Amino acid sequence: MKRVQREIVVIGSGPAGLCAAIEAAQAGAGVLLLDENAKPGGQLFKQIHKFFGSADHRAGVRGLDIGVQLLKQAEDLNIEVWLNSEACGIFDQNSVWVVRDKQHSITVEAQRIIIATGAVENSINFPGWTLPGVMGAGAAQTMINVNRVLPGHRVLMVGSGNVGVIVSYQLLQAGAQVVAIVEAAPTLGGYGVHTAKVRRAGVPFYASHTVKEARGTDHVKSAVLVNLDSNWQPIDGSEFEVEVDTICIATGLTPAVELAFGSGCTPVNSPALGGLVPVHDAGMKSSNESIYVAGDVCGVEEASTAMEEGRIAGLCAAHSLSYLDEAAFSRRFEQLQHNVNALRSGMFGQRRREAKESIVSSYGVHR
Amino acid sequence: MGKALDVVVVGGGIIGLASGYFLTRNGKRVAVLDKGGFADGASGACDDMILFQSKKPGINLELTFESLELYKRLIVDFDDSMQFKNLGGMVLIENGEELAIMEQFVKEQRSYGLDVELIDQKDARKKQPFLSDHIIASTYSMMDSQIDPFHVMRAFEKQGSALGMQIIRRNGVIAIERLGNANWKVITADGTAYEAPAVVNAAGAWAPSIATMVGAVVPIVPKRGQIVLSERIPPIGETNLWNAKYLVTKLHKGSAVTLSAEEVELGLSLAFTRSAGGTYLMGSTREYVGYDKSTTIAGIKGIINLTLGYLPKMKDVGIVRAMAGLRPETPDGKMILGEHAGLDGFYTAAGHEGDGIALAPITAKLLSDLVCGNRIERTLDELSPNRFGEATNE
Amino acid sequence: MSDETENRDMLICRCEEVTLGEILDAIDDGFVTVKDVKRATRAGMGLCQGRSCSRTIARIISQRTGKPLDEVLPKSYRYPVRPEKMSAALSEESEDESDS
Amino acid sequence: MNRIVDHPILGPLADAEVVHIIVDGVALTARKGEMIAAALIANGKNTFRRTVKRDEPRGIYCGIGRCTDCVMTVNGIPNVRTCVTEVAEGMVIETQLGSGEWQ
Repeated sequence: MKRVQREIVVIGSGPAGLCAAIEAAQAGAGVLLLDENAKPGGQLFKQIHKFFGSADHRAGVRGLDIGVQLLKQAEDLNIEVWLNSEACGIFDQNSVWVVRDKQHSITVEAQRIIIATGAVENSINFPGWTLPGVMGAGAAQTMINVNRVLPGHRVLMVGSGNVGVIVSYQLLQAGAQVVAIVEAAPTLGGYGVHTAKVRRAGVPFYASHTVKEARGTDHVKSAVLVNLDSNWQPIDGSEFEVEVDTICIATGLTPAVELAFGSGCTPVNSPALGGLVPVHDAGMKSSNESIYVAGDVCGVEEASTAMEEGRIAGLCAAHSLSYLDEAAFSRRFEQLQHNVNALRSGMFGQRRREAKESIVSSYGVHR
Repeated sequence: MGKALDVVVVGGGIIGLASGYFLTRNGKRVAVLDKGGFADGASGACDDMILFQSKKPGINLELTFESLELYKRLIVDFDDSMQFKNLGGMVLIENGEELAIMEQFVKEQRSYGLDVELIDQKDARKKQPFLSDHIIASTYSMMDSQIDPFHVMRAFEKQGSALGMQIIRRNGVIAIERLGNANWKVITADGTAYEAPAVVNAAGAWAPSIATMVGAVVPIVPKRGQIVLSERIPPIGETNLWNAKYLVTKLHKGSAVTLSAEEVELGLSLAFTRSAGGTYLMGSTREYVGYDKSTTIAGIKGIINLTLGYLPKMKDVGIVRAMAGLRPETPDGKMILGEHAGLDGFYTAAGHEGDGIALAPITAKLLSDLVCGNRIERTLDELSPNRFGEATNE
Repeated sequence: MSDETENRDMLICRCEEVTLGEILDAIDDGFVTVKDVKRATRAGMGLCQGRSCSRTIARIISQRTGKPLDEVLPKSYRYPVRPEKMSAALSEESEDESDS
Repeated sequence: MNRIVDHPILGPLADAEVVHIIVDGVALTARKGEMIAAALIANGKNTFRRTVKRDEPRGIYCGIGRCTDCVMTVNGIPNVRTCVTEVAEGMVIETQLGSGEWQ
């Protein structure tokens, strides 16, 4: 197979991958950015809502606009980008098997690899969950915001976390009707600002509810919802049916860890961050000297934290190839650490910050 | 430590579970210990074959006949087909030299009772429409069969447990001591000890390290085999396929048939077999890399290159996975089965190289007869662990 | 997740169509990790190689046996991470297509 | 039609070159550059395949090329992930039955 050499290969051009590539290129390193999709940007181009947080986290700017800005930065730095390129495996710690356009294979020998492969949606199971019309909330979001196609007209949203309420609002914007949002927990999950928008649009929320069954022969026709008691067991007789043609499942994300673990990066279980993640140090280096990780792959958080982790990984990967003198590196490293810590504030943020701190502090043990 | 035991079987792959089942059926109280999960060793990283055609006439071929008969009886006893199938096998011949050597080999096999014949290109293509044009002829035998290793192991486990067999997983053996009362004491990682008059070393590629715990020598070397799995597709032709090239270079050291550099370096030969799940297992390599079970780009590419050479139409079929297993190889290509001299009650049943699935039932039956002191018609000297003389760990 | 015992016929592994009942039986037979359950039932051996069902299976095992999740995971992580056509795995990229 | 012709944030749908595809023998139109799954859903087709064991209908599920539930037979080749494969002029797309037909 054809072999080429690169200094730093970034796998995944979502918020983490894009920022890692930009940061590494700014430090002077040669960067190759890979993405299996036809367009870069990953989830950014699905996030048409406004981000919020501190100003330098581009609060008030929509995800897709951030994506456009980052792509421009990447072009200005003439970072080499291979789209429609799937990284199928990492062999002998640094050889990346890439299949381009699903037709050609090429091995890229990288001195450093930054894995930024994001996360995948969780499933919940109920009779009929495999019917056409039942899909991940992310799938529906991709359909409406990227492909400009409505997956259905009467939608049941399962899960009231940020993804559930944001995608519900975007479904409304796209012209669909959101019949209800069910949440198994007694309290709703998402940030108040998103929940309020959806409530104002007249969408009913059903806390302590879940889907008992989806009905339909070739496609979803209706969903039977059921009330859950205090220890999450269905209450007989509380079932009621809603006419829907689409059921979106928004019950959390799991880090997409196959590339990292397939190449031997040590796993650690971190429930607050979505399950098994590759162990890493504060500089986002995995248990493997030449492999860095950033973004949802090493802990499900938000696009903004993914961007900061991407920058840290890009900076440290470049520095490990002796780019940037010590002073410039540590000044930038401190600043990025500050940024990412600032993002992990508030009730949800605190739990994630503690989870990250325990991973980083256990880094020595796991090596 | 649980109730008293008669036999401790070290190793929970297909050989260990089969041995445990046969011993339990013969009334022995048995515990099977495995350091890993279910089928973590070679038994979970191999194809399904009960293969006759690759075997030189001799004890391996004879034992395969007997093993096939045992499987058929077990299928009735267990009322479980274990996905047994009899699709037959073809060894593909590419040139005149191979044909000459295979003609001789087929004659020998037939004299040994194997129902195998040579068929021409037209018949070969009828049985396998995906064949490349350059295949000039093939062998064909309806004897070659297959059974799903996972079903077999699950059946031995279920049936054995029903008769009282214990299975302890994820708890490796760290030491084996000889007690005053001539029992063996097997100590595991979590500190539990299992005591019994007999210990069976069925640890496959790891059998040497178990043997050294009692000062015995088992000259088994791990030989890595990489396998590439296709997506599930409808059946491609009737039979499973192998290439004659590799076999010929084994049979005739000086033959004019030559292997490519890649084939030599990776020990590449074609094995194209359909799994119980409807996927095709494509292999395989033969690499001496110690206990490293990772796959390599060279291995995966080599296997795909080789397969497309024989079956060009497979180019549009997707691969979903590559895996590797460690074949336990012995110096003379025969398993090690028997009691070690000077170590009463310490047996080894390992070293099946690529034939562990095929030979599991007959190995287990003979091992069980040995431990129980039952009469065995055939002589097992050829398989004895003591056949290697004062083998030293060179 | 509705009550487990009642939905034995519900699918858990979408690719290989393995039901909750088959998975629960395997767990009760002593197959108590995601890899064990995969080998005993084929759940996770399909086209997506367990991406859709491994997490659910881990949760079912954990609920059924009381084992913590990290004892039940990880699944096995083998390459390629996407199904690739055999022709794609082989065909070299020609000189001109890729740059330096 | 399920196309979002106008959108409060994304604005009007830009016109795109039309691509003709044949789906189970029926000629349909799609937009150049869009994914097969999007084109089919836009044309009101949600069942992409029927499963091997239970012959049950399946359509899009993860939408990002990972769960492989949306596979169909495209130009005679089964198991093509339609949510991450772009349409092309004259593409022949068939609902896949079981593990598909291999000529």
